[in-house]
Amino acid sequence: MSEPTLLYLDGVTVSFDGFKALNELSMVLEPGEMRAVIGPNGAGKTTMMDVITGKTRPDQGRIVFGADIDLTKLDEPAIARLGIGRKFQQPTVFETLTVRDNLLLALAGDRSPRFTLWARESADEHAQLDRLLATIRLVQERDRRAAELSHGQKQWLEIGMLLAQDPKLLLIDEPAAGMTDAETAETAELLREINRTRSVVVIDHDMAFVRALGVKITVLDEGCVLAEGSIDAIQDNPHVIEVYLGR
Amino acid sequence: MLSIEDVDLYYGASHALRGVSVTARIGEVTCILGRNGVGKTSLLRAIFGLQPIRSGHIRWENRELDRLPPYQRARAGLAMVPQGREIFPRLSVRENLETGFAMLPRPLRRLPDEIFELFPVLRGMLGRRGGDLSGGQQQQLAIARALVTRPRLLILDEPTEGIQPSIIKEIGRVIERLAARGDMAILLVEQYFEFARDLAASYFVMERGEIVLSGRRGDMDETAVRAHLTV
Amino acid sequence: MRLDRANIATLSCVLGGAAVLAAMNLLIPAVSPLHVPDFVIAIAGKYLCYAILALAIDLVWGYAGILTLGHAAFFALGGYAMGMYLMREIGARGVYANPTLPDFMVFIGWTHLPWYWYGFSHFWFALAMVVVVPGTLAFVFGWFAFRSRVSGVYLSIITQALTYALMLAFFRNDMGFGGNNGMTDFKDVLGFPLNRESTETGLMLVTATVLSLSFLLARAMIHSRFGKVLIAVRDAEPRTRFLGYRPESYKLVVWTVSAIIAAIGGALYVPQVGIINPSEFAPGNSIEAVIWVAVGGRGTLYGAILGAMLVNLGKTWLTSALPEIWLFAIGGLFIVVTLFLPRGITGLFTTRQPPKGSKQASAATEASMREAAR
Amino acid sequence: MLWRGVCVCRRRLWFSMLIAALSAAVPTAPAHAGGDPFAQIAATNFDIVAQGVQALATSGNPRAAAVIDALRDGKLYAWKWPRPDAPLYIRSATGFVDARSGAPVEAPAAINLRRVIVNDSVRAAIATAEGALGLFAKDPAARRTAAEALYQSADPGALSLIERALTNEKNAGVAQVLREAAAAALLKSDNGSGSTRIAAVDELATRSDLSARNLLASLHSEPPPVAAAIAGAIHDIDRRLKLWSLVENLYYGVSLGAVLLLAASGLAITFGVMGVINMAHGEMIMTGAYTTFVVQQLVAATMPGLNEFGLLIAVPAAFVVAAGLGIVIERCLIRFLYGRPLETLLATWGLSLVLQQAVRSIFGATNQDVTSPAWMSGSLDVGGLVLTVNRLWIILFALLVLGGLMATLRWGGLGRSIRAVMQNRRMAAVMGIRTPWIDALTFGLGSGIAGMAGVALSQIDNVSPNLGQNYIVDSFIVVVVGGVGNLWGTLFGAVLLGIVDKFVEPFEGAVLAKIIVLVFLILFIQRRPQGLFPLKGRAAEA
Repeated sequence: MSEPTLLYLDGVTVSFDGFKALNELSMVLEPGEMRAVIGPNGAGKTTMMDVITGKTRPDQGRIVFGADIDLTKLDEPAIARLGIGRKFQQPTVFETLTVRDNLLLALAGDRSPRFTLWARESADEHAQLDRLLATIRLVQERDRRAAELSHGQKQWLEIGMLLAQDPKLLLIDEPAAGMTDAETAETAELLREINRTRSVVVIDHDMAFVRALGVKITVLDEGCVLAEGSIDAIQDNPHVIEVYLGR
Repeated sequence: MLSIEDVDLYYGASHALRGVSVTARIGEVTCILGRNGVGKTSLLRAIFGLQPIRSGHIRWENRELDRLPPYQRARAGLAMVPQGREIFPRLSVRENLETGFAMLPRPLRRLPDEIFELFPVLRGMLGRRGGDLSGGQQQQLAIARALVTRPRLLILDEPTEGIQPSIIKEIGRVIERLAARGDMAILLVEQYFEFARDLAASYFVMERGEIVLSGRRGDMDETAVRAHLTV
Repeated sequence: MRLDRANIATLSCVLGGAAVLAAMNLLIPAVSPLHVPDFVIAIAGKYLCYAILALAIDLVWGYAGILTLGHAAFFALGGYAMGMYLMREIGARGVYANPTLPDFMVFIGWTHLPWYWYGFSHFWFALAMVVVVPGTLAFVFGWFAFRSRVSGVYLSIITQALTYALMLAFFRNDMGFGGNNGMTDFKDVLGFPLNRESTETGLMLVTATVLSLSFLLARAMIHSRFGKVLIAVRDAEPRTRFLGYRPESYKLVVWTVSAIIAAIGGALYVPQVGIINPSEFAPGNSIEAVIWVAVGGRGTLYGAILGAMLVNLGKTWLTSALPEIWLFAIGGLFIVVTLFLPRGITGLFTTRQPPKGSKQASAATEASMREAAR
Repeated sequence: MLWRGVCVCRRRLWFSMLIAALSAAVPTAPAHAGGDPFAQIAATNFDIVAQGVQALATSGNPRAAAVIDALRDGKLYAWKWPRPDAPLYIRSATGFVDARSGAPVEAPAAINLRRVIVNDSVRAAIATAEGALGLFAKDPAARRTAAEALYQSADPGALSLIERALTNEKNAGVAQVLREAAAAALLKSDNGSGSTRIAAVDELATRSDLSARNLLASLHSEPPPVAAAIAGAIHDIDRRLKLWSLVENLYYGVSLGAVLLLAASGLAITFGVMGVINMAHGEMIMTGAYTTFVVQQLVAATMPGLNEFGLLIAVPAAFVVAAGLGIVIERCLIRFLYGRPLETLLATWGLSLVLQQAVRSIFGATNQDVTSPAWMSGSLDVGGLVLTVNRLWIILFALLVLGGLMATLRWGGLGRSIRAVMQNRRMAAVMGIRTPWIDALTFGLGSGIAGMAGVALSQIDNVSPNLGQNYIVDSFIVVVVGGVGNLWGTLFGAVLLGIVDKFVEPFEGAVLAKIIVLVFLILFIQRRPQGLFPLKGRAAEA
């Protein structure tokens, strides 16, 4: 590594009873970069997210975050506290809490019961929440219960929760799935906005959406990197075309 | 024939199918093309009643399927070769085939010889556990398993996914033969363009839960279709 | 807003009701039709204790999603701690007139007090034990269970195993807790004769106060940020992990607090019913207490209190009127509530939560969505 | 166990009486009429009569038994006034027979006869005599019991008698016991050379049971060589005893395991395969037990000839009843709760209460007595341990049930469909399998198995409304420990738990054993939390 990298996957392998979901996957993410990851079914995109966030332990390989933190040694909460936020494929927000409380819980800060039992909402937190609500376009819905939001709004709320964690790196899984065209466009806009301050990794199938992001693309296939580059480069890459069109 | 009219389907709040209409005729292959996550599989789930539809109609041989549970749709003559095969891993190959017996009247509860003509390999491995077969063999088993129920509508969901070319060709031949028999409508869902093009009598292309292109094989605009399949 | 009104209503019902009953018992002469007879006071006191237990259960089940089938164990442990004090209070007035040894020990031929009975002659010590013993047990148990991520039914089953084991243990005479007869024939508490009606009324009032306080405590917890995290854990535990919370420690805290509340309820229960024996550990009791909460409506706190009151009123009435019907009734209640009243009685009037059913449904669709996305 | 002990004591008692009487008798043997015992009995002096009885008993005379019985029953007649030949007659149903020969004689004039009457001393003599006769009885079994009792009493006074019995004992088995009895008696007495005593010690060593050990242990102040022999004997007796008790514990463990297996097999289907938490499982067992009761009543009422086989008829009946009940429950209750284990748990618990109360209202709260047929009662002695026959049957039955269950799942359409549904419910539906119906049948199968378990348990447990509750917890433990959805695991878990339980019990007592097992379960689940519960599909976490 000549220059400092934010995230470095080094020959990561994960196998579920014989079948290799990730096969010697290596990838480098620069600080402040936004990366789109695409690939056919079972290419290992979601598994990649799982190993980075500590949900799954890799069989081999290292995952280095920042200078020298090996993520494979840590569990989910520890990794989350390092500043890696994850957004799931299906939006998982806390349905019975209000939009505002959802964000409040996500706000960076002490996570221990000792603290939360006595915690009072500080003016600073108050301000942060208002800012977030504005960012994710949910000011009106602030006091509605998350269950009542539309699908797209839930996706945004979840992104907002990631931002509230003030992470260095966001991992976002299929944000545009099941959204209307309008919502999709807005989501792309939102992500670019976010990317101004943080690094982002996005998984999605929707090429219109990926194109709208206009960032470097990594194509996964059968658990390892098939191609990397700008969208046009990817589209002319014979391997990619083969993977997508024929076998 | 199968006619799907203006079907909408949601997962929770997310809108997966938007007013989709498709028809498939007996004796020919109808092909549904599209990239990952555009709603192809959702459509098949809707046809088989694995996912409830919000609005629209699904008719098969002038019969409303909308309210029927999956197993009754199977009894109405539908059969599916699902994506990823979904072989019963801890059942033997024979048992996998015999699961089809449940819906058959006693006299029909035997494995049609046709199966072994189409897939000679299976005869040799009737005793092995479904889970131990290779991907290609599993795919063949899945098709054979569907044929045990003597279907009149056969639905195949990406039968070529993750399969080596030789077997893909074989599967192609099988689909042709079945179509040629003339007593069966075949609905083929594919991303693999060449494979689909060679088989399809008519085609539908999906994008973001909608049908964006459709037509008969003759008037297919290849470049347009490809555009929807490539990245 | 409505929630708050409901809570104020609950408090005023509990405290006011108790006060009125007490007044009508003490101040109105027995001849007058308005006089409340002692047995009503006794029953009311009993119900209030049950309500405390129900409250404790709702705290863990309603807000942390931990279905406990062993909370009566903590209730009974608290009861035993109090019972030990009351036994010592008897002193030489027992049948065998032994100044230090309780009758049952003399009876099984013990000559001196086992060490773990020391100190129970002091009320304050007994009180401390009421909190410490069940609290510690709950903490240790929970620490193991939650850390190894045992949850759902399996947690329920081992909580049941826990109380079952305790029951068997307390049935043994050589445990030194009176074997299957337990402890009884108490004389007085802090010098007040238990058989005097003023004492009964006093205890009832104390119980009402304790119930109100634990209600406020529980409510404070739920409405703190801690409570929000707890609800988050209940609704989507993995998600809270990715937010950097440790669900196990949150569960552990609420579990222990809940156990202590239950134990205090048990401690108040014993002097009022005048006996404590191992049958209080019976798994059936714990599960019955769960159904009180279910009937009232889980996750509302006041629903738990309401449920405990209603079900036990029904029980008292039925078991006297047509005894053999009671088990049919309670059994049927389990079924009806789980099938048709997932949110209990209070659920009929409030529109706070989506019914459990639909929560399941959405969970189901999320599951199928995961498949679809594959 | 208890009653056997009691018997032993009783025998000991009257045998020492016998010995006393005999040793009293022997010296004064020929006191009257040339020592002809018959003449003595014909005498009018009660003491002489008593001596006659004893003499006759030990004489080995074939007529002894007949005469003494006649005397006891007051059927023995003598001549009213003295006659040298002192005739004795036994009155039979038809007429009179000569006591000495047993040959019929024509009735003497009633005026000449007097009935030989007895007093207490004579009665005692008769009692003891009958005992002694045992040693000389025709039936080897009778001789054996007599000898065994003599061994137990180990009374030096009996030595001479035992010697006499030994000389004309043909049966090897009885002779062996007699030798042991002799050895015991000898060791108890102070006479006998060192070598003979050592021989006696070895004799007892070969017998090597607890009584032998106690007897040897009770010997003190023996000459060194004998003492050494005794020490050695005691040592290897102890070793054998330990071995036997080990084997015994194993057997008890296995038979308890069989019971647990029966109770758990049904749960292995409903909980293990379907992932339904059925707290009413115990009540399914209870249903089976009550079905057994009803069937037996019906059989007794309608075709008493089949009483012996009522149980066999009950097995299918119990299966059908419980299975039917199970299917109804699944259709009306469980199916609405799939994927909601906590609710299922509560609802089925409520159901169990209802079922118990229903049975209580119909049959009453008291235990119903289910009779066990002759072919299931009794016990076999194998080496040092006693196997009760009904336990053996239960072990066999449990294995049969498990085998049958496995066969059902392995072969045949239903089993295939069940496995298909459990492995991939959606795909099974696509193949046209009526998944809801399969759910009902699977649940019915599990319940039916529980019902059959009830038949077996009715043989060893009280048939009461609470029968089931005693098994529900254990059943869950077994399924959990064995690993969900794996019948071999269930078998393993059941036997393991049974054996653990039985090995802890002797040291800690039944209750503590149960507690230990429960604690073991708690730790077990926590060591291997979700890993043990790979619940498929719908039985997901709540």
